[in-house]
Amino acid sequence: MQKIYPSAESALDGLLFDGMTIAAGGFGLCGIPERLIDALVASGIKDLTVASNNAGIDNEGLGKLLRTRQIKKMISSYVGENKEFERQFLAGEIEIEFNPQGTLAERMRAGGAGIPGFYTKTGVGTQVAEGKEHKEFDGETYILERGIRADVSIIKGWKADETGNLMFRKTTRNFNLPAATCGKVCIAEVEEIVAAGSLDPDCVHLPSIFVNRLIDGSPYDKRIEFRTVREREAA
Amino acid sequence: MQKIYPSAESALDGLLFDGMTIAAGGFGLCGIPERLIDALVASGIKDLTVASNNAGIDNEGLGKLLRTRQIKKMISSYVGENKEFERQFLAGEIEIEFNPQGTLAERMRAGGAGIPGFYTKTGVGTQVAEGKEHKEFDGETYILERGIRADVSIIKGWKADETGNLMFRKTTRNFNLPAATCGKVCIAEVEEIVAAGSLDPDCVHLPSIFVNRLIDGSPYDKRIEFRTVREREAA
Amino acid sequence: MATTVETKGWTRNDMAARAAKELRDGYYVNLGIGIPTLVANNIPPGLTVTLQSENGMLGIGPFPYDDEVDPDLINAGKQTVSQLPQTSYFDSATSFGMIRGGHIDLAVLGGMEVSEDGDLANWMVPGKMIKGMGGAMDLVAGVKKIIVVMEHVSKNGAAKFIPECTLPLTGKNVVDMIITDLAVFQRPDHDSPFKLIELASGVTKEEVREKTTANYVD
Amino acid sequence: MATTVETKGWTRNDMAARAAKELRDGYYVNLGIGIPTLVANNIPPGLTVTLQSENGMLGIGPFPYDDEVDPDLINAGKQTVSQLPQTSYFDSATSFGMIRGGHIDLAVLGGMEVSEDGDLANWMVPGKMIKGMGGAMDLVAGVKKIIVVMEHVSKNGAAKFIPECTLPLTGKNVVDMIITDLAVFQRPDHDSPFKLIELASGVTKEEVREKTTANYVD
Repeated sequence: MQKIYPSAESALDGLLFDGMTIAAGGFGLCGIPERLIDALVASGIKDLTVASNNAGIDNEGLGKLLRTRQIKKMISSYVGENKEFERQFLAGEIEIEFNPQGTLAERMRAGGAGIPGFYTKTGVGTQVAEGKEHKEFDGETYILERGIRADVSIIKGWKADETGNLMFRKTTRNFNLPAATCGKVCIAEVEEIVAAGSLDPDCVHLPSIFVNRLIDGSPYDKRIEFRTVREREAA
Repeated sequence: MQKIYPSAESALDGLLFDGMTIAAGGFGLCGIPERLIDALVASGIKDLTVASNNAGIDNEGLGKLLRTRQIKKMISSYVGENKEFERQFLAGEIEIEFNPQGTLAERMRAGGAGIPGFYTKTGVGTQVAEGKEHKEFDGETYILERGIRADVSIIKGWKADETGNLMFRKTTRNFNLPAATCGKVCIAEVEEIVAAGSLDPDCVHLPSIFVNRLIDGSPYDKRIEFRTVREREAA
Repeated sequence: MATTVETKGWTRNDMAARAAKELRDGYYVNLGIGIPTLVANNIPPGLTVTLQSENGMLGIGPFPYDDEVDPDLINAGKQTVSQLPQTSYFDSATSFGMIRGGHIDLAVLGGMEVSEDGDLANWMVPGKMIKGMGGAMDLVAGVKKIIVVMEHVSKNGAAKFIPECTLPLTGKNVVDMIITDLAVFQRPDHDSPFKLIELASGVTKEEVREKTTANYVD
Repeated sequence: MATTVETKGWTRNDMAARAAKELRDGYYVNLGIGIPTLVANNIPPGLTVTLQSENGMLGIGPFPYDDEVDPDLINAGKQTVSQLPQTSYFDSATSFGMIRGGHIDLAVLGGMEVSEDGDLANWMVPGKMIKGMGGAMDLVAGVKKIIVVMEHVSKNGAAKFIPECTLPLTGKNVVDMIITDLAVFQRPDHDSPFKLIELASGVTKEEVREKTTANYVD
């Protein structure tokens, strides 16, 4: 059983269709599956529904798929810093379903864990609650949110072994882990593929069962959205 | 803010009351919080409701709290291999709420994550579903299960740093992680307390926010329920 | 274990070997206690099959050598096991997320009764001490394909593949395949009846029919 | 920043410093973007306070030195940050489990409007481009104590602590304390009215009353 594919294009082979739903990992530009996004752009697939916390920025990340108008609908918590999205949104060319960030993460995890719905206090009394089932538990009101299942998940990891066990680095774990679990097929791009047994089995973040296809996407030229630094104190 | 306590007794100080609910980690005898169970026995507290996958075996693990009749009710998935439990159960001296193992784990995680209820297919059409709300999602029937919140969680870890970041070893992670999150106060016993910065921040299983009190319970003489081995092939 | 010429039907290991024929390359599999455990010894050569243990492990290795026994490393049957290069560990909530979420390809479980509609009873007998269902209800609800391996009749000779279960259910309409010491029954989906697709050595269709009260297709 | 003698009321940093007085030893805290971020520079000495970033980090360190910037290490505002000895990383579902589950002791957030019943509006203005609520709704729903730090009046001079919010809500009945450039309001629980508990330097009760349309207790 070979999970390793030679390229992002080959890893997407046979999985794409117009109108499909894709769950994408990443937070801002941190830990986004760049190679797979580029391959989706090249594939020409259209009318995508994309569940992703953000929508990239102009010409970076999912911003590339926005520019080519391949996305019909976004399910996101925050889409700022994106002029092209703003233009399409104000022109009524794209649909957006805003989810509170934690609700979106939990919806992905739930979808991956066979939970079609869960109750949360988040959003009660706000626009987010409109049209949703309300229910009382122990005297408090909660709303029902649905699990998300995607046709394909695209994620970015740090290292994976050849069987698909995967680790993330620092804050890149973000939505990559829940997104990975909610796809019928999950494709992971990583910076390095190592031999089975090279990762500490106690430190695997995403067990191999959740990774169906794997590519080495290196080298990466990682972008930073807001580069903030401090001065070194004078010696 | 000092999380480290000198003993299991001191770590339980001020938290105990008759009739309280305790969530306990461990699977069988693997990764059970032995020191804290011993301290609960010594405390004399009674009428406990204990959420734990198993009930220990005779004179080991929660079996000790059963022997002293301090437990009023167990919420468990499997209570075999325990003669004293069987005796109390058949005599009507103890109550048991059987939960499917995955439902129990998810109920703990949900309780810890602010989710008062979730839907699952597990148990639909069985005794487990009786009296529970049924709901259809996309043509399939699911039942509503409730999150569990405990007054105190007791768990067993491998290493923790002095701020409470904690790692488990191999299959001891089991119910210890979800149980830790669902307690109003979580007490962890570990085999070693190390300096902050000693654990790889990418490999922390239980972030310090979930660990309120910490003890070094070493040395441990770990028990095995079923010792199964194979023969070495002749050279 | 080889069957002797006199033996009619399959041994426990034969049944496990038959179940192992359902494995496919790349499968993630959960094996129950008893006969299902023997499936691990019968994985066809050349197939990569990863065994899941619902307490929180993927990639279960064989029992350890005597000097390598580790109390921190057990399977869902609480037996000591060993680790493989592809092993990973996780918590029980994540483990049952895999199971409930449909990520496990196949589970092989024991059974007390299976109904013709695919209901399974394998966790309790009223009047006897109830030990609990463990992870069985989660497995039958979530795993893509469920194979039940059981003796064709009980010790008293009563049929176990029956019109309707008499014991409390583990799951309703969940079984895809039944492997007994006499035969194999299968159905393509949960709306179809079971079909007798294979007979154990020396067993006739008539004998299976006689020892089965469930309706099925020949 | 020191206030000059002419300045009436608090600077942005004064407001952050006032919020920092609410920190207690051992607190886990989430700080919003803008003035709340400045709270990190005002943590009273001797207190151990751990900052959470909702994208998946506990123990946020200061901005990195120029040669230590790491694109894989950012806060919820997408700014590069650094790691501390007590740092741990996790995924976003776990992160919001902490938040929703009530494990965070305190969140300090910005606000556009707060109602006298503790409703908060801080995520959208109808007619303007909507960027999204990010994690704000989760924070106000789950964190034990919510402090809103905002200017007392808008640029047009309109009150922001008002009887009822006019903007779409972030959360209903969620705010515990309001810190403005003029005053501090607090309530002991979500059934009680807010009480004016502190005035900024040079500010009178009358001025606060004049610039506030919400009902509160003096």
